[in-house]
Amino acid sequence: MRQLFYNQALGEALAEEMRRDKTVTLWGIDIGPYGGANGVTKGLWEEFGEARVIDTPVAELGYVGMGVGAAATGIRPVIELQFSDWITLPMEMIVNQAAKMRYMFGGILEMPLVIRAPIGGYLNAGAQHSNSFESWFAFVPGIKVVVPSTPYDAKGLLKTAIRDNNTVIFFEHKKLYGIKGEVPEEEYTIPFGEAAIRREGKDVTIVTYAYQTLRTLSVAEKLAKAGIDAEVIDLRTVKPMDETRILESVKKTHHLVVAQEIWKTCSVSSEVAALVAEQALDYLDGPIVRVTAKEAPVPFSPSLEEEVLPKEQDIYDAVLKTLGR
Amino acid sequence: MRQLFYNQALGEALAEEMRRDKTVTLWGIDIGPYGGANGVTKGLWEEFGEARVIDTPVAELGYVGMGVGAAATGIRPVIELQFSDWITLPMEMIVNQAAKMRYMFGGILEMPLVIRAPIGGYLNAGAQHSNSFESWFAFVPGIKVVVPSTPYDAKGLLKTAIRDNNTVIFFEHKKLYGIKGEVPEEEYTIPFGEAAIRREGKDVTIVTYAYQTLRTLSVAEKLAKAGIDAEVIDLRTVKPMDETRILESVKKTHHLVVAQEIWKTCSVSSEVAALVAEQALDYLDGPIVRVTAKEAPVPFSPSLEEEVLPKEQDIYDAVLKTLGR
Amino acid sequence: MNIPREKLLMMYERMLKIREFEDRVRVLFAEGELPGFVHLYLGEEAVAVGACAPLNDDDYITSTHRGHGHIIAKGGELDRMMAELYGRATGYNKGKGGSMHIAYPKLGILGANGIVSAGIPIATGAAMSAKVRKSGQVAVCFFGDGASNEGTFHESLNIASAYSLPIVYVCENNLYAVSTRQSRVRKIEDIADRSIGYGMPGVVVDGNDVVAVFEACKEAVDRARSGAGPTLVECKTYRWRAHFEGEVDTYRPPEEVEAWIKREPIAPYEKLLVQQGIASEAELKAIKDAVIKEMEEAVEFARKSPFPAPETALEDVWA
Amino acid sequence: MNIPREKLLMMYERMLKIREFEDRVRVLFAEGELPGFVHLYLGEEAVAVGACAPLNDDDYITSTHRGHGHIIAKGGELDRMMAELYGRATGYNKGKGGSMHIAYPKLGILGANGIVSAGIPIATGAAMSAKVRKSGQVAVCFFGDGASNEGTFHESLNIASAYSLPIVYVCENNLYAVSTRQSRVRKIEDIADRSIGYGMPGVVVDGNDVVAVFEACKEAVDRARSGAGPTLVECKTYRWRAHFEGEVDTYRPPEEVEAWIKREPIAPYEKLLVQQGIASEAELKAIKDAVIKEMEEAVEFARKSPFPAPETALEDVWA
Ligand SMILES: Cc1ncc(C[n+]2csc(CCOP(=O)(O)OP(=O)(O)O)c2C)c(N)n1
Ligand SMILES: Cc1ncc(C[n+]2csc(CCOP(=O)(O)OP(=O)(O)O)c2C)c(N)n1
Ligand SMILES: [Mg+2]
Ligand SMILES: [Mg+2]
Repeated sequence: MRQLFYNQALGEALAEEMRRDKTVTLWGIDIGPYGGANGVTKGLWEEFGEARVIDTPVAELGYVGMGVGAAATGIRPVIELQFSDWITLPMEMIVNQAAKMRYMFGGILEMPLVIRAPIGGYLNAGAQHSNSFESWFAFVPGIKVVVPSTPYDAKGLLKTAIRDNNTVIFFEHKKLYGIKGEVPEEEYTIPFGEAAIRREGKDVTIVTYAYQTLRTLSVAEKLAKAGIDAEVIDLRTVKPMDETRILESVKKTHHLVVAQEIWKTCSVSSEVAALVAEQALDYLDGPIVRVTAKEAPVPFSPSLEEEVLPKEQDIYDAVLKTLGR
Repeated sequence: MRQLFYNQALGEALAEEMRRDKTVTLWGIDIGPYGGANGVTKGLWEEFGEARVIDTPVAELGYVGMGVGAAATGIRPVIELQFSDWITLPMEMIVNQAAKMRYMFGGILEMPLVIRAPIGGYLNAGAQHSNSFESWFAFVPGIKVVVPSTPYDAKGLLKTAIRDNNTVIFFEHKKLYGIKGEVPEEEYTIPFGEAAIRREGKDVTIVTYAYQTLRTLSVAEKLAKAGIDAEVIDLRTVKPMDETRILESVKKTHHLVVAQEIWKTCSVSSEVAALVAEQALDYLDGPIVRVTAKEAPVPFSPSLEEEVLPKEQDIYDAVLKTLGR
Repeated sequence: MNIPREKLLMMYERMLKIREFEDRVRVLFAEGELPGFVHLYLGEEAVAVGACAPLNDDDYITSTHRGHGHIIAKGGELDRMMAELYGRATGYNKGKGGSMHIAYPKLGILGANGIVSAGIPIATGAAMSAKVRKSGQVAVCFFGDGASNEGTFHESLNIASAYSLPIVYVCENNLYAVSTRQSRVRKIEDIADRSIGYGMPGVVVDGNDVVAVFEACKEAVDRARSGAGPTLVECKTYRWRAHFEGEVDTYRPPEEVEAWIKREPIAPYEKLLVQQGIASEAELKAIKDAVIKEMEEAVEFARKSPFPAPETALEDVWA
Repeated sequence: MNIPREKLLMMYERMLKIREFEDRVRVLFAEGELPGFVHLYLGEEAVAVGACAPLNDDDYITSTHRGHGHIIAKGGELDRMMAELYGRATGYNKGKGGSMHIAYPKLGILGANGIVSAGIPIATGAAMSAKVRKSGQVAVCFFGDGASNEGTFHESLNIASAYSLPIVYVCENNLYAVSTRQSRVRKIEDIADRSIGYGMPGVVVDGNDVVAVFEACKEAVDRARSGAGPTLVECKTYRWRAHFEGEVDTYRPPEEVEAWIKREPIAPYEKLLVQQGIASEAELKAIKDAVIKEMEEAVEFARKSPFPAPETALEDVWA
């Protein structure tokens, strides 16, 4: 099958949806002729013109807020943030406005708003360019949170996001833009809330997402060599979360590890652990073990970043720990 | 002992610390002659003058950011937000700046910044005046999160917060401002990270905080009548979290309920559940049960708000559920 | 005064409706009939009405915490509004919104807002949407003097100007944000001067003169609709009541309040209509009587309406 | 030109230091010696140096993602800066910060910043702190043309003006924010005009003329220190390099880049110093040689320095 880079797959999703639906409109910083900081919007300005591919000033609260108003009035804005780190700036517009407007107003308007934002570390980019805030948005009713790990998923989930009438925060891991994967020529979408079982296994369930999926799969191979058969679940969307697949897997393997890149407290890893502790406690034959970043901002120096962000070895050790080995 | 209202206790903490340390400076909207939206700063402008009790324009990002710069340069700002709902606006300054500056800069400056903000619902105040975002801040390294439930704690914890050289987000539940409680005349502070066991019990541990503490205690009385002896743990600070007391209690009671006012996903309740699932799984004799708001913005109409926010009965039922009754 | 008679009478009627509605809310709130809290628009009627009068039904507005006036000015029905304030299922927003969150997109009303200044980028987005869809719609964005100190104001006005969006920013300068007199937190007298920083026209008008507001806004709306871009219109006005009902207003000199109440917008407009032969006193009285009757019915409607059923609490979160 | 000789030579030396440092960083980065990414200040040397020259050691600055120049201008040592860029334990920030997060409070340097416009309220806070402590310190806040479209700019300048804070806002208008020519996202030519909206003076200067920058900033700093409040100083300048090293700059006309490189700030200043008899060519050469030597040593220092020990990774999070 045809191979595409992750960023190309995203660009293709945008182009297809823009052709399909004239109300799909993009804005963000440098997404026009420049093609976006990560090349996702390359060629779109040329094809769709500056009325639908709009370069904005550096004003995140303003242009995300503009997205809220536009989404409420018949446009499907897909907004790019250059890095998700400064999603801190438009939080108000996302959390108190976009997420709540349909509900507060008794269901009389829709909010087909997509915000795309790169997450993640392992790039020596320092404390303000390595964040991942998916947990914050998962917390808020009215927001869906997407975290694709493959070019195939990136495309299919972005198309779903654009067609969704809810606020969707679409997080793209920077380490993934440059990876290649199979993407069919034919049109497809991927439903939200369906995790992918990336590897079937019977000894332990490892729930993960985004870039950690790749790392976890590599660990699973190593585990296999040590005779441990790990099941790897890639959440794909952390909200909605595929509770069914997680619970089924844990009921089969009786052991749970959650591997996530960023900090532990009140995070996706907490939620997965809590879910299982609530609904499948009796099936567990070992403690739940979480692999996360250590409790520090992501440092710049390679020797320190390596220490703060989770290592593959951490995942490996976590599996041994829950298995009591 | 002397009785004070919760808001008076807070005001007294501010006054005492301002007298003790000339660098303690307050700013926020309407905190001067007006005395603050909840009366906490009443009398302080008169005592300390407008150089230390500063009315700001409606510009949350700006005046919280001003707090970051001031805290880094020898001032101890204590900033009031009128409602925590719009802490969405200064998120950038709290999360990427205040929380990280000491670390990013290799420890060469301090960040003695306190942000006070009212949380909570049960007031028919609608979706944008009933939020509680403590989980977001607990997620971020470098931030401490305080959630006092009594006038005594409010005073003692606020004094600790002001003396702390870290960023502290101090959440005051609106339903508590008007409650009275014992507050000694003598000076005292309360260390962070020490939960209060509000009621000892042997059958079930209920971990809670802020306004839900009062409701949980009332439930515990009802449970006692049904022959169930509940231990009620009030976290007081959700970051740092008193893991020791939680684990010890669960090891004693073998059952855990977590009761919190707001939404479930990636929240404090998730973290408490995950903690126990990681470190005391073997001690549990029933599923962990979480009591939280339902998955919706907080609605205005009384008949709906009652439905979305947790009821005392929900806590009662949760206890029965974990006990298998 | 080159304004059609119908429009002039409509403006009269809507100012009256606001006045009656707000005065009734004041009483009902004091009597404990309304949950939550309310911010009244009494005294500022001419701003909302003058600014909405040039608009079509499908033009947009965004409103504020002090939103009742804007919604009535844009054509909102008193009964469904009152039902919303009562938290009833028949309210514009099924009781989920309340006073600070009334919206009715069918009339272009994109919502009152509990967050100061949050309507500014939202209105800007509606204007962008109108531009992208080439619909010819215009947005009017209401906000206060306090809100003009928020970053949203700056970002939005710059964006609207850069893209020549069809929008009019109407600043209601009532001198105070809660207790804070604006001169204490801003060095400039006229917020309209900020328009210079965005390269858009800025206008100051007497916000208690509905004709003046109308004329300034009409020009700005026409300009917006023609594709020439946004305008900032500052209306000098005053709120009669405390910031919210139940607040004790210790921060404004009583003389100041009284002076502004004397300058109220409706009576002089009434006089003008009669003097100019637009309507007789009897005709105006008929309008007033009808408004009062509508108001009575609105309260009755709200009182008789059911509370939303608890099982609807989780509806409308997701599409 | 009423500026002490020492100051004039110091300005010369610091501009050279910036030029040498940035040029070396350019090479080292291309050679793969530096982790992360870097934004160079080449071409804008006169802004940082002219604006910092009126300051005392304990006065404050906040900087940006393009921060090396500001830090050198405020007195930062090349070796500890270079070590930080190398991610070494001997860097100003123990390698935890990197290029975008160099801070050194002993010299009043409150940090470069990875978030555009985030330094603006922080500098404002430092000025508030100086005012509360009555320390007599002044803050200088550097930010770009792009940053001036952020809400922080608006909120901060209004606050600073309202309280007459001792601060100078220095906008480096290099015409672009990444690929976006500012005229595409802002209708006004001079960002200094925005000062009108805050009731503070606004000044436009040639950012490639270090004396002009110095004089404008000196006046603004004196004004700030005297308690008369803030000033907005806009410096027209240009960056020579792409937005960050490694970026392919397809968005700026090469003629434009060349024209600005021709207008570079150091050579004319050199000429001025000689012509006015401030220093001989030999004296200037001696300064230059010393800078080059210092630069060499800085690179050596950085290369030889150890990486931070992994066990220090969790230090400095909490007080
Ligand atoms: C972001 C935000 N900050 C603060 C508040 C609290 N608040 C509600 S109304 C108000 C004053 C707003 O003043 P102005 O914009 O002048 O409107 P007015 O009340 O005078 O009509 C404030 C500070 C809020 N709701 N939202
Ligand atoms: C809040 C925020 N938005 C966007 C970015 C990405 N970004 C980094 S530098 C930059 C351009 C800034 O332009 P300007 O302020 O003019 O500074 P210059 O790079 O021209 O010196 C952008 C958009 C960022 N770092 N922070
Ligand atoms: Mg006002
Ligand atoms: Mg620039």
